[in-house]
Amino acid sequence: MTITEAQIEEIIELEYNIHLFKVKSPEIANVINPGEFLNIRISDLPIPLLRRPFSVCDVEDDFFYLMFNTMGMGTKLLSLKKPGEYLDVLGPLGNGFNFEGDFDRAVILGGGLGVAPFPYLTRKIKDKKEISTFIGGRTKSDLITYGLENIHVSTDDGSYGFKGNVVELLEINFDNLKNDKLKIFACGPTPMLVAAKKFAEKENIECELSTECVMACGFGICQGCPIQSSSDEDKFLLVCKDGPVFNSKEIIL
Amino acid sequence: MTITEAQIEEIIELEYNIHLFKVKSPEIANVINPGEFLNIRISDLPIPLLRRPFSVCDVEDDFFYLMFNTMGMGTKLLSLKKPGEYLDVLGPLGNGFNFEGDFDRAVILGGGLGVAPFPYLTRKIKDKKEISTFIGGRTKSDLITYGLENIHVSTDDGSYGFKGNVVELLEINFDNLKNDKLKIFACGPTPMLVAAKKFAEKENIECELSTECVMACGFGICQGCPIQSSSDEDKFLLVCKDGPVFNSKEIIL
Amino acid sequence: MSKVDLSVNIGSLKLRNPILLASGTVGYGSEISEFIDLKKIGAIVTKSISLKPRKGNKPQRILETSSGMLNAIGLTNVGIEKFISEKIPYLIKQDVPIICNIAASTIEEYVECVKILNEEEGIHAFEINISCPNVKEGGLQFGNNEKMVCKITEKIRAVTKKPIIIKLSPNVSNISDFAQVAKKEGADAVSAINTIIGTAFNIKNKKPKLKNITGGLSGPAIKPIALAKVFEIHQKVKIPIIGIGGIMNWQDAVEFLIAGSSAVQLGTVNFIDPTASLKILNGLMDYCKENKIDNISSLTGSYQLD
Amino acid sequence: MSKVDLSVNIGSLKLRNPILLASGTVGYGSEISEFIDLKKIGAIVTKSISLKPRKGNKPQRILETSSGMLNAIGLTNVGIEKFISEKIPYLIKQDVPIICNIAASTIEEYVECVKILNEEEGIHAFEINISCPNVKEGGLQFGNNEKMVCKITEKIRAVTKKPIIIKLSPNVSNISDFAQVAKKEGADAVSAINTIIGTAFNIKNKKPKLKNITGGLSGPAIKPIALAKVFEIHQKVKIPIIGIGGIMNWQDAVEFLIAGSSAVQLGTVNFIDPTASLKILNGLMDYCKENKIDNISSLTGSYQLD
Ligand SMILES: Cc1cc2nc3c(=O)[nH]c(=O)nc-3n(C[C@H](O)[C@H](O)[C@H](O)COP(=O)(O)OP(=O)(O)OC[C@H]3O[C@@H](n4cnc5c(N)ncnc54)[C@H](O)[C@@H]3O)c2cc1C
Ligand SMILES: Cc1cc2nc3c(=O)[nH]c(=O)nc-3n(C[C@H](O)[C@H](O)[C@H](O)COP(=O)(O)OP(=O)(O)OC[C@H]3O[C@@H](n4cnc5c(N)ncnc54)[C@H](O)[C@@H]3O)c2cc1C
Ligand SMILES: Cc1cc2nc3c(=O)[nH]c(=O)nc-3n(C[C@H](O)[C@H](O)[C@H](O)COP(=O)(O)O)c2cc1C
Ligand SMILES: Cc1cc2nc3c(=O)[nH]c(=O)nc-3n(C[C@H](O)[C@H](O)[C@H](O)COP(=O)(O)O)c2cc1C
Ligand code: FES
Ligand code: FES
Repeated sequence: MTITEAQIEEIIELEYNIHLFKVKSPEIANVINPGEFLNIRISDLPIPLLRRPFSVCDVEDDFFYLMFNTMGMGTKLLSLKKPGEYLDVLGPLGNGFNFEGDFDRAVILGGGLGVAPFPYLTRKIKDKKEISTFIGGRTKSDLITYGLENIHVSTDDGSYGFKGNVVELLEINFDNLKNDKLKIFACGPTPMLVAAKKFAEKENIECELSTECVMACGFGICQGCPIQSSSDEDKFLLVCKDGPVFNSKEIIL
Repeated sequence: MTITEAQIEEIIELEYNIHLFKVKSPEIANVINPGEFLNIRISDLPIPLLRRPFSVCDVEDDFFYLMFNTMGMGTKLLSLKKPGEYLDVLGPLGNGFNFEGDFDRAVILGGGLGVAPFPYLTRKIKDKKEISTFIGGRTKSDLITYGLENIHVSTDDGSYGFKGNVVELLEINFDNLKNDKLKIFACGPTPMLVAAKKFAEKENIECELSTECVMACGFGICQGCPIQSSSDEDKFLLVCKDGPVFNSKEIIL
Repeated sequence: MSKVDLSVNIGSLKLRNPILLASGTVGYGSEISEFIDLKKIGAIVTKSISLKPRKGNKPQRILETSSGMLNAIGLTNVGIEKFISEKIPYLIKQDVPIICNIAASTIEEYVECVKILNEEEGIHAFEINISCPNVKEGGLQFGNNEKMVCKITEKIRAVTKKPIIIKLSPNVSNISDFAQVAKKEGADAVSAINTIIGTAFNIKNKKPKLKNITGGLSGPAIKPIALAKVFEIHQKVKIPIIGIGGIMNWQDAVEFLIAGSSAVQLGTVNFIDPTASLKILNGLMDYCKENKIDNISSLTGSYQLD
Repeated sequence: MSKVDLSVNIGSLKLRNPILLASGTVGYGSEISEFIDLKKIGAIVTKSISLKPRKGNKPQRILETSSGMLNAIGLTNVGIEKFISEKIPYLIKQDVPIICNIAASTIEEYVECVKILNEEEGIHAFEINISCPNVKEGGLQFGNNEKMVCKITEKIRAVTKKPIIIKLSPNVSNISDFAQVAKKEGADAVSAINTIIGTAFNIKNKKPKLKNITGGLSGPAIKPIALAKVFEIHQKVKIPIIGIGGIMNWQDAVEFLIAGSSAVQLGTVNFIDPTASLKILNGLMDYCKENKIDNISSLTGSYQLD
């Protein structure tokens, strides 16, 4: 966990409004794991005041990648940065995916920008495990396939691929997968995570969920990011420190 | 008085930290007078919250010029703008110099960045009147001669020209001027304006002072910029509306 | 698509729309009318007026802070006489409803002002400023004292049938107690909030940056505080509320309506963008259309708590 | 150049320098110690502790506002037992003076907590949080009630000889009245300010953005307000003040000292730059050197009024 000034090497526009930053930082790139995240200070001014959290999207040599879309002021200002400018990066933060375990096939579920952490996960496991990736979006332009493998797609409006959500898409493809020992890795909007959790529990598949929460600090000092523990009713876990990736059985969404 | 988006045509660095912006705006350029000013919104964000006032430095065809140095956050952010970007400009504001009157020689006194309004004044009067310009600064790099004529210089530290302040410089040159019918135009820090006013009154010379005050609105709705009237003890004038240029006899500094 | 009804009732005061210009931030309307057609605005609240002209505080009166500004104007105004002879006629010509904001050093002065102005046709309502943080007398020694607010409201109520709006101070523990008192004594509405006391020091010469030492904080910095005050009043007292504090755009205005305001006032934003009021009005209209709101007043206090 | 003496006395509490970390913004110190050497800090004020563990409020707990943030954490904490067994030993090892902040729902609970913690060697002082805006009990119903503050201070004073700091609420008319009460009952110092009540609504679904409905505003937005509160106390009551509110850099810290603070606490800035405290300490040192200030405590209340 350090604070570094990392230079933007390259900016790629993946889709309208979806940006991929390639950023040079050996300090981060050499130690960060898939599913972990970075907390970025976008301006020296007190607006935006707080850092903004982003998953590490991918790592290549001394570079890490961020993938983001413009939501509000912070991401808007971030999107205006130019190659050569520096980012004030705090990280690596949180606990990432546990992908070393006992499974043959990773079932990756990404909803919208929830695909962000998966190019790096894919890179790390593709030589060792089978991968089936299911991505969904509201419409065709939400689908981002960057860095993913063996992709199946769905859209809410049916403009591309299966019409429906990504968990439904997994369900209809499930017969082809269920003979492998599976592990689900899911990231996306909360309703999607709820569906993924339910499906995993029904089918008794290991499942890790990458969750989101508005954060202030990103490393455990503000208590701003609670998520209900399933084992202890009186306990919140912290998304930033205990997560953002949780075993689906650990938490109640 | 309008609000316009005006495009920056060119940026010239006059001295370290001193910027000259050439800005395209027929709306402003065609109507603004020397000594009047513009109130500029530097960012869409609420930081800096308020507009920042700047004298019109010069006008050429459809372009106006601003000359400024970086003082705080507002001018710092302004200095980071690039040619092609737009400025949100409110103006023209205030009452400028009255330079049509009955005098032969304009004595222009500029302290530091107080020279800012004088290139435009010089341009307007140089064909009709004689001009003697006296500029002063703390040190050599404060002296900005852009757009001025017949210049005499002083520095507080003696690093260039006369060692002393600009009113002292005028005093020692006064013998060469006093045969003309003079009018003084002064702009600079308050102590300099006080000295100019005193000198003008002693020598019985017409004198106009361009004053400064922290402003919120710039056009008379906030009452934020009072300056003591000399004719009525119970009355403040407004720098933004009644000024920024005042006859030295109108105000108490 | 059917037209949105933007009109609002604030007690007995009926206005064509809920976008008002706040006292002290648009003078008496003449300068801002170079930027906007005042006819389109719900009402203008004129700069606090007192019986006699007031010179106000010495400069520096203005200071920018992080997302806000401090002012210590000190109720500079032309006095009631000139206000009647020069300012009201101008505003009547502009066809904009006038809410006359009154400041005073004594209860008697408030009453005297209202009595005099009560005769003026053009004045639609009175806003009673008991909450200016920048004057020694007539400011917070009234606004922070329930008994005073009680007396002032009572005495003013006795001399006018026009709507009375009490402008509340945020510099108190429970603003709703003051709204309650105002209501009890017959005020038609309250407006909230006036500025919050703040200060700043120059670390070079150790002097206060404002000549008056302290000033009143306004602008986006105070918006969350103002919203909480409006919400508090709305939860506890049944009285129309005019929301004020840091409104910069239509989204902010909608937020204030949802939190319990019947109308809103724009202050600091006028300095930054004197056309903001019309932009906000348009944004409000579009918001209503998009959300199928026929009547803007149905937004007031429409918050959804679990 | 001679060395600057940065040490300060806050009543009977002596600290090596006036830069403290504010309660609730650094947990119990372990995470932030990955960024800074706690040995260099004046003191750490630990997250409000209560007799039993508290789970805190449901999310959303955090919201950014213009130059500020709202939080509605709700005093999440591990409870006094775990605090003693796990948190204090860690901090003692770090060699950082501990100021233990206590929150409670009843006067008895405050007293009980202090009694228990009074035995702990590592605790240098108690900061009594009577001003949390985010809990139903033990927050502002204490902090906004002079008699309560009086009683709490009196009863705590009776059970400890360690320095007592009363953390005051800004959500009151006259904060100095509360400082006066604290002083009278034997508090060593007051700290000011805790967060200011604020809220925000989502204009799409009309729900409050924070699950708790309201939250506490902190950050640069509140700095002018906090400074005015510190100044008010300093003008009216002779008691050491620990200034808090929106400090982001050394200039802000100097401003708080000039306004009357004997020391300052850093809150929100820790989230943005966890190394800020050390930067501020260095800036403070340089300021003193440049201005030939031998003893930082000579800055306290050094404002120059005309
Ligand atoms: C661990 C983690 C990893 C993330 N990774 C990515 C990523 O790789 N790519 C990406 O595009 N985004 C990611 N996000 C979300 C990203 O942090 C937010 O989009 C960003 O903070 C929005 O900032 P803003 O100033 O643009 O929007 P704001 O103006 O702050 O908010 C705009 C809207 O987004 C919502 N929002 C803001 N912050 C969050 C948040 N942290 N979680 C959920 N909703 C939020 C707000 O409630 C509001 O409705 C991640 C969030 C977390 C917690
Ligand atoms: C009518 C008028 C014309 C002006 N013309 C020019 C010009 O042509 N070129 C130029 O460089 N500057 C000019 N100024 C001054 C300019 O407006 C300020 O330098 C600018 O507002 C500073 O903004 P900032 O955000 O950089 O500094 P801030 O952070 O706001 O302030 C930095 C320092 O400057 C002081 N300051 C801020 N605003 C003013 C002000 N309006 N008057 C005096 N001191 C101030 C502050 O007290 C502070 O000490 C003019 C001011 C006025 C009123
Ligand atoms: C420069 C200035 C002058 C003000 N003068 C008055 C006044 O004379 N009377 C009054 O009732 N309120 C006055 N106010 C308070 C505003 O009407 C308003 O309540 C406050 O600024 C908060 O709104 P805002 O954040 O939108 O500015 C003044 C505010 C400012 C900024
Ligand atoms: C997330 C958060 C949690 C806080 N928790 C506590 C707390 O437990 N006890 C307390 O006394 N103050 C608490 N505070 C208040 C701070 O200690 C401080 O008084 C306030 O934030 C103002 O300072 P700042 O503007 O520097 O943040 C908390 C503040 C924040 C932002
Ligand atoms: S974001 Fe601060 S504790 Fe998680
Ligand atoms: S700056 Fe607003 S009245 Fe002059």
